[in-house]
Amino acid sequence: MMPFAYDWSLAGIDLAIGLLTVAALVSAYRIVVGPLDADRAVSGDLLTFSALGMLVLFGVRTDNGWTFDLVLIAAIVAFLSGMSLARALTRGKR
Amino acid sequence: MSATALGQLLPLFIAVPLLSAGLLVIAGDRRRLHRAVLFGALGLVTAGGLALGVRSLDGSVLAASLGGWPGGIGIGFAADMLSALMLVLTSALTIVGAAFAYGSRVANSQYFAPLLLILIGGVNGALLTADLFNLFVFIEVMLVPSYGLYVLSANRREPLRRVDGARLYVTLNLLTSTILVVGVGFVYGLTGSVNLAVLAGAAVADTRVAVAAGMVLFALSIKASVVPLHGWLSWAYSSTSPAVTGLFAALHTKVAVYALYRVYSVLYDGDPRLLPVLLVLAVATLVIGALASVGEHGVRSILSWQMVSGIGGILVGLGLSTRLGLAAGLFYLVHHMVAMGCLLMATGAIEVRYGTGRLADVQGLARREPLVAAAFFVGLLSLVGIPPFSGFVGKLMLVTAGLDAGRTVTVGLVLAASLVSLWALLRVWDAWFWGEPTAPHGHRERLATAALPIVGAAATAPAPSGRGSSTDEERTESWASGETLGPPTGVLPVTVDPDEDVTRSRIPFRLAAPAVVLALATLALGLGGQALWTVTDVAAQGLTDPSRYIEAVLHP
Amino acid sequence: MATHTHGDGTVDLTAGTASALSWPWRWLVFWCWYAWALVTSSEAVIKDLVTPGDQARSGIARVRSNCRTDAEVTLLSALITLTPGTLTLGTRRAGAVGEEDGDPDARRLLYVHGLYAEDADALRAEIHDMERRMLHAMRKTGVA
Amino acid sequence: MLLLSLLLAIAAVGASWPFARLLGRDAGWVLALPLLAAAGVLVSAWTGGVRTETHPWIPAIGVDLDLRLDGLALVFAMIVLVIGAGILAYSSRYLGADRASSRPHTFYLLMTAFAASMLLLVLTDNVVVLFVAWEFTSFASFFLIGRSGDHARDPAIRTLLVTVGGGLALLAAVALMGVRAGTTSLTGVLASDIWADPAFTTTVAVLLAAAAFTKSAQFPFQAWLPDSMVAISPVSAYLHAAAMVKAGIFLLLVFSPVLAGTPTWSALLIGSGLITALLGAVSAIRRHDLKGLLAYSTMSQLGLLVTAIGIGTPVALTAAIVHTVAHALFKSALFMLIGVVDHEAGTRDLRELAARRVHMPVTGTAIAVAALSMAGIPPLFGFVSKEGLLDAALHTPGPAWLPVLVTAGIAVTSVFTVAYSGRLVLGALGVWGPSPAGAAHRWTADRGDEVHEAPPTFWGVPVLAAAAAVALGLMPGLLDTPVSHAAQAASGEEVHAHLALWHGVTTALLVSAAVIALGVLLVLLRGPVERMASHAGLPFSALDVVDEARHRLIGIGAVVSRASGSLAPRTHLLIPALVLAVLAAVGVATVGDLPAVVGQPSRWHDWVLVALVGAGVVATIRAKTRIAAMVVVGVVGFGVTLWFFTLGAVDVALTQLLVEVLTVCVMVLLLRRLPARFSTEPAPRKTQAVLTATLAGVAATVGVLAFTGRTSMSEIAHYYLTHSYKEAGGTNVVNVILVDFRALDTWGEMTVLGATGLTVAALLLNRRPTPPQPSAVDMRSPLAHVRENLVHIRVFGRIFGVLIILLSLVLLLRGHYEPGGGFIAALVAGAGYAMLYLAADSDTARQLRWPYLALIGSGIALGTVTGLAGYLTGKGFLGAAGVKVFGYGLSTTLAFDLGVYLAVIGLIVAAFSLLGPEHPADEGGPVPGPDPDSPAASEAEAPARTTPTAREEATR
Amino acid sequence: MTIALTVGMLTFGAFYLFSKRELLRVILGMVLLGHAANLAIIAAGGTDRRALPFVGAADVEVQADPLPQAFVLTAIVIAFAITVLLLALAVTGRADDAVATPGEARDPLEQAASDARFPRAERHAAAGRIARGRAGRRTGVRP
Amino acid sequence: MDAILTVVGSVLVVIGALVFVTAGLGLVRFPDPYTRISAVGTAGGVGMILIVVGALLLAPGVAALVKVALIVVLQLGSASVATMALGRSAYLTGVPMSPGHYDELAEDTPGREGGRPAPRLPDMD
Ligand code: NA
Ligand code: NA
Repeated sequence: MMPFAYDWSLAGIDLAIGLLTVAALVSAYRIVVGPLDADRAVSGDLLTFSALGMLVLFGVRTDNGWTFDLVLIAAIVAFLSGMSLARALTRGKR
Repeated sequence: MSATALGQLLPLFIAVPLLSAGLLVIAGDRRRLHRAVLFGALGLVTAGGLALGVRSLDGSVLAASLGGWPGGIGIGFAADMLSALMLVLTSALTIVGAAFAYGSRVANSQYFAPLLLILIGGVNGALLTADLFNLFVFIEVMLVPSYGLYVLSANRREPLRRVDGARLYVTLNLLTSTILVVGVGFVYGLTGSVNLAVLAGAAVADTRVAVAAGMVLFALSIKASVVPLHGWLSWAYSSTSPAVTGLFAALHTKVAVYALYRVYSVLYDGDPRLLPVLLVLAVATLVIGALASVGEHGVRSILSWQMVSGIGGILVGLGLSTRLGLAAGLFYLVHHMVAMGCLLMATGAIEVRYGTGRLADVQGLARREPLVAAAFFVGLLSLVGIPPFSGFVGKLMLVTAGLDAGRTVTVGLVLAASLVSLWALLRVWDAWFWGEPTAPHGHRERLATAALPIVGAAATAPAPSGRGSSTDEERTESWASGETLGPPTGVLPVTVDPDEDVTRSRIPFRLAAPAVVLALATLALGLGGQALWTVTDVAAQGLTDPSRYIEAVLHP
Repeated sequence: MATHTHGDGTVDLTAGTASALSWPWRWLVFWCWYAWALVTSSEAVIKDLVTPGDQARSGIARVRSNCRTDAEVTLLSALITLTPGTLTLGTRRAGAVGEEDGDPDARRLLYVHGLYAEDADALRAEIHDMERRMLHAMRKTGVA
Repeated sequence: MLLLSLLLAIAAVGASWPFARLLGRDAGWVLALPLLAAAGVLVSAWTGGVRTETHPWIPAIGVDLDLRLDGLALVFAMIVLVIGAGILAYSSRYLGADRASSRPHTFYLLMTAFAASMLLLVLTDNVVVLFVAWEFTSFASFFLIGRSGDHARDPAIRTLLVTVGGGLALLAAVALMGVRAGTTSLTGVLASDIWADPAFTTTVAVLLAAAAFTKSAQFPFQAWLPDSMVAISPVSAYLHAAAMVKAGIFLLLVFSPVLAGTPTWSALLIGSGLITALLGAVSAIRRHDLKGLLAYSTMSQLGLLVTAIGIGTPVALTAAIVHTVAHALFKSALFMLIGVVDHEAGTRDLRELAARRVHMPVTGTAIAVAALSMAGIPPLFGFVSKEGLLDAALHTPGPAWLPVLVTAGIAVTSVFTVAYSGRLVLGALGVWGPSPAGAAHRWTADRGDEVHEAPPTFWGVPVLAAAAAVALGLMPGLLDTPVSHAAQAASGEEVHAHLALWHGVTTALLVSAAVIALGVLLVLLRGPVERMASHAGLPFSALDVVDEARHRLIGIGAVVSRASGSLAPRTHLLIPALVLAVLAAVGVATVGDLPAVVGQPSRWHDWVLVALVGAGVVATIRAKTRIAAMVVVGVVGFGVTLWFFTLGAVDVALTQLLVEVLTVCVMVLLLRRLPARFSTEPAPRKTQAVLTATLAGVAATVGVLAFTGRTSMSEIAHYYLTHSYKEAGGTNVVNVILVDFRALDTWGEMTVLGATGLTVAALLLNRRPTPPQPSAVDMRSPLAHVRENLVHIRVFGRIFGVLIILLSLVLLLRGHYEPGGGFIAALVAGAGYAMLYLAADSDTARQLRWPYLALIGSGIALGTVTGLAGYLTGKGFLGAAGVKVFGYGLSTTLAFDLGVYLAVIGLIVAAFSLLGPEHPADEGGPVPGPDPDSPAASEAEAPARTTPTAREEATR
Repeated sequence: MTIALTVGMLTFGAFYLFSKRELLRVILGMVLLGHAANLAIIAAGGTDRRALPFVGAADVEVQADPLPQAFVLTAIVIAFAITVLLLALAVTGRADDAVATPGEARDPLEQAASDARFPRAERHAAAGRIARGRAGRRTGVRP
Repeated sequence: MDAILTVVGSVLVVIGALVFVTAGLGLVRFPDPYTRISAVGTAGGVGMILIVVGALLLAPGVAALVKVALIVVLQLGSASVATMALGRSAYLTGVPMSPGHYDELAEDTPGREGGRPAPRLPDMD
């Protein structure tokens, strides 16, 4: 085991990741219990956004130079997924 | 041209069909053009394969590392006698199968020729690549157009079973491909390469590699329908159109078997420790296929099981892994492709023109369709190993190789299975070909219940718009409720004339010709067994001693 | 022209007279205001969430919007939605309730879901306030 | 010379069909000639010794047309050819004159083919070719029986199954001998030293005996012979008396030199032979059908032959050969003569014949002569051969009781032989027993009472054969030379046979006398004997056994087939899980210590992702509605994207993200056609599923733990990382691998995408998807107005559209250096298309009609052309090269990437365009189009299968 | 460990879904299995080195293995294509996207299909023949 | 300077994450889908941009600044548009509102003037 040496400059990020995880798990819970498909869809939305947030934070944490490129594209497509979920509720009715 | 330069031409086996396919897609629905390009490209591939075969007779191997990268860095391509043999066979059989498809009008779709060309491009790639991951890719290139061909036969006039079959076929193959690619990934994780030549013998040197590559063998076994992963084939293959079954029979399982031979030869270096397992599985496949074949009532189900059984026979050669055994297995492979094609196209011609694939629905065809009957019987004789057809030489050599290796139980089961297979095929002969010619039995009931409007419409196009009763759902329901209706072979409806002369042939020559050609081919391969044996022996030599293959791939 | 307020709280806005030069300034001011609005409305939501019981008095109000272009109505809807406690459900183009939909010249109606407004009129007023600020910032000459 | 003889026989085969077409049944006369000529050639070729010839066929595996003529072959060849010729001649009158019903062409084809096969069988000196000929005879017989009509189908199949089964035993024996002896030459095999190994010898003995027993109808394979009597008389006369059944005898004789005296061989042959002889004889005296009687008689006589071969002494083998000749003569004569009677009288039933006045002086006499020869009455040839058999039996080597037993067996058989011979003669003459009144009445009414003699052209041949029995009986010495040589070949010892009617008063003669006396007594007491015999008999017939086996096999087959699952994917998908588990277990058991883990493969924040994915998986398997399932699978996809991202696979993460979202978008298109909720499963099934899934999951975990993370960076990875920029000019190593190092993979992948587009189009343009389920949307609501309520996305979409196009282009161009490339760029463009779709007013809006087929086709073509351009660079296919365009460096890989781009977009557009709207075929109303496979379709040129709009759309 | 667990969970979910009747669930199972496979392949390149495989982005020794990434990229896109096809198949056919196994009588269509493969009448006839045994057999000699 | 950016950035991402947690809390605590949708819309828009901007401060750069600016605009727009679409779908498919003090949309819906929410459909839960 390596000696425990924590980089405190990452504390905010790690805390945020933890909070996002909580939000994600709560959303997952709501997806399972429903009770309506609308609840599931909106929880899916929150889970997607949480994952997106984690993507940003993981990217910064691992010093990934392409984080914002990814987030930029993700922002576009996550929107499509949300729109699609909305359309799924109406069974494709526009 | 130098060997290196020639080796660089190997990708043309893929490029020619794929470029043709791409251009045909752009060209759109121009049937004559499609047909000409399809047969032209297939002819080119066959000719190239033959040239490759002639060049490989001395055991030499052509190879290339693609993109001009050093061997082991770029994707390796290599063609030895085994590859050449398979190239010629698959493309030649595809020509015959395509001819049948055009005869049976499955090929009317503008998607047919491009899909078939892509399929053959994938087949050629799988046969030529010396790279495990690239093998996965080319298997996918084979599979996806196959799905397309499968669904081509599932148009709205066909029963739901076509779609069910497609679902099974696609899901199973997707699972299999996933297992395959993970196996390849693990092999890379352990060895740091996916190049067959670099991996030569790796599975013998490291048990972990053997297990990881076992996933590759496992996936290939599903594709080849080896017991206990055999169940899907008879369901999937009997649920599409006869033409497509004919094409698949020649291409898919056989390419999987090729890959099994290749991977086992190179990666496992013919490791004797695994041979008992292989042999048990091969024999189990052989026997179970034969047994199940007897229990069926639909001709294509019977033949599909025969396909399974044949795979077992081919793999017995691998399970022996002696030079004699491998040569015998390969000979059997060639034979089985031809004989099976003959049977499928003979029965397919009947299915297409008589509208049923059930044993009970047709009879007296020996007199009514003597040409097709003769072709069928030749196929039957060949498949069960009766001289002077190719199956005889195949079975003889398999038995000889088995005895040579001291595997008497295997030999006994091989022989017993062929008797069972004979019984299975005799049932078809008995039910369909003997007796007095009559109109197809199941047909009148079908007419009476549901299909009448379709028949009428087919005869007098353009049809009225209110063809509601011909939807799949309704037809399927009527089919489901009617006790006498046959399984949805999907070739209904056939026009029925109450005053039909039941002694007049219904099958036009163009539809019978493919079966006849293959019947002649199996005869030629039996009588000319010398030539084929020479070829398979060279191929087997390349498998027992893959050093030239490895050397060529590493230093093209 | 003066701002006309209907009985149900609906507000009719008219073209403003602000200088085009002040446009960036108005723009900035609006966003600051909106940021602050987010904070205050969040407070209400959080308070509701962390305290036991349910303080919500949710409902859907019809808002006769003063937005003239698709872009304006989209922005307004988005701002409403981003604000905690309110949500735009949809729009409709009609002179009044019961009129035929789809008259291209007719004003848009927004249907807004609100969480903490006392009644529909209160919610309408809240939205109109935001709308006025937004249009004032977005239009070159503002609104009156 | 020998080949010439064979070729003559084959010429007869070739000539049969045209001649029969030309001459009808009379072709028999002509076709007899080449057979006789072949016989003549053989006789003239025979020098008294052994003559061999070799003609290559498949020398590589030792299968050649080696021919060999020795005494044994000569005797059998004569039987085959001379009797064959006679039967062909006889057939020309037996067959009906009406060609349509008698179909002489198939008959003569099969008969001559059969003769040629038999000739090959006896002449070949190659064990493999022996097997080949053996199988030919089986199949010729199958067709000859089967062509007799519907009632013959079962017997033909049974016969074939039994004889082919025997053939397989022969094949096994042949292969075994070939492998052991290292040669397939019959001479070589017989001369090799492999027979010193008792185990081997026993195995081969059993296999050969099994083969011969099936062919010669020996117990327990005797059933097919009487069964096959449904064939017409010439067929029975030839195949089931003279030729095919003799193939087994020939086989036994050929291998006698090496197997005679082997205990197994003797026991099998003597045991089975005696049982068959008795069984056949006893059955024969019960038959009312004279042909049936002859069938059982044949069985019985063959039993005697097998017994004699089993005795194995030179004397016994000589006797067997002589009796073979005798049997061939009298039995073929009898079959033909009974055929004549049947032909003239319309019946072969001795009870019906008894009610008639049979006036057939020549035929009757010939029947009597032949039957008496069969009964072994002097001075006919049958007596000579019977004497030989008894003599051989009396000198059976082995324990003292054996000669007694064998002799007794042969004697008892012979008593019954006399009895059934008498029955045959009396029956054929119409003087057997009391006449059943009903039968008499029927026949009198139908055909008249009298049975007249047939023309000489009809009875000529059988009468000749019967006459031969007399002639040879009086002058048996004629056969001394050939029989001696034959016996020499069969015994491997020098034999000098002296055939004679009178050998003095020997034990055999005494036994013979007693046999004849008892036999005559049985004939005299025929009434009580028949009553007794009708009660005796086995509780089941061998046919039942064969049939039961056949049908049980169907049952077993159905069970095996059913065990293969169903069209439902689930059974087929779950078996692999179990195999994976087995593979993992094998791995755990066989792989020893693992190398150490390299570095630190897990980081603490990975656990966040484990939790995320785990939650997603749990939610997925618990999802009860389709929307829920779709949502959570999307969530899992995001989790996996994060995984890729943290592992440094940014291109992969990007691709995964885009694919995930596009999958969800496509899924939404079809959810409306499916019910909202999933079905529920019974609990046991759930448990089973959990169990299977757990096995698979554990196997996967074990696999990853064992196979990954335990090696340092591979050489090739190092090469790629260090050479990407230097050699391929790109800094995004993954992209360089995709478009350069391993461009072939990408080329294939692009093709896969294109082919999928074609497949989806082929499916959805040809088949109506299930109609959308009723929507729950409240259409009266103001929110239901599409145009007004899509205002937000429309406005937003305008901004997005521009951005997405820019982004897509940037990603395409920069792929070689930064995250991006053809796939990612195209997926982004696909997302743009998805957005267009979502923002459009209708599913078929103008802006959604992109020419997906053209995109796909040009993608594949462009990729391939780029590959071909590699040849110009000298690097070969897919070799990359930089091109200067307006001073700007452009690589061919960019063109390749563009091909990828087009194919991917093509697929995405195809999916949306085809899945989105109602079925394209529905738009323009139903378009019937004939069935593609139907004959009607082939008459009229098939009209468009899809609506013009759908097709235009697809190809535009 | 973390990645192995993730792969295991995904595989579990996949095979659990394979046991379901609905094709959609099977497809979702395939999606999960695809994730598992891709992660496993990435893992095969090692998860210790996680730096981006871009030339010059980091020290070569700590860069992630680019080859498995390329493999996975290919695999993802292929799997996406086939998923789209499967989705198309899911709505082409039965309204309920399930295919029942023969043992489940609840799906009349499938029952009919399986009966057609093993027609009841023929099964009974065959069974009868076996049961009757010798009673029904002819000697084969023409009467 | 770096330290300040780090602190401010950390604070921003934590606040952003707290917005998410609030939305999560809303998912659990709010009584009906409309309120839940409202909460999530805020998180997706505001929460996300807080995190992204915070992240920019933690890893500053010019190119990153441009990208973040784009992200902020796009995210605000996309989150709100998607949320509105969800709310509309929910209402159209008759998702009930609870407790529902006023509903002028129902008043405007012919046949639903009583303001009662549409009946729940059997396959919706
Ligand atoms: Na296959
Ligand atoms: Na809100």
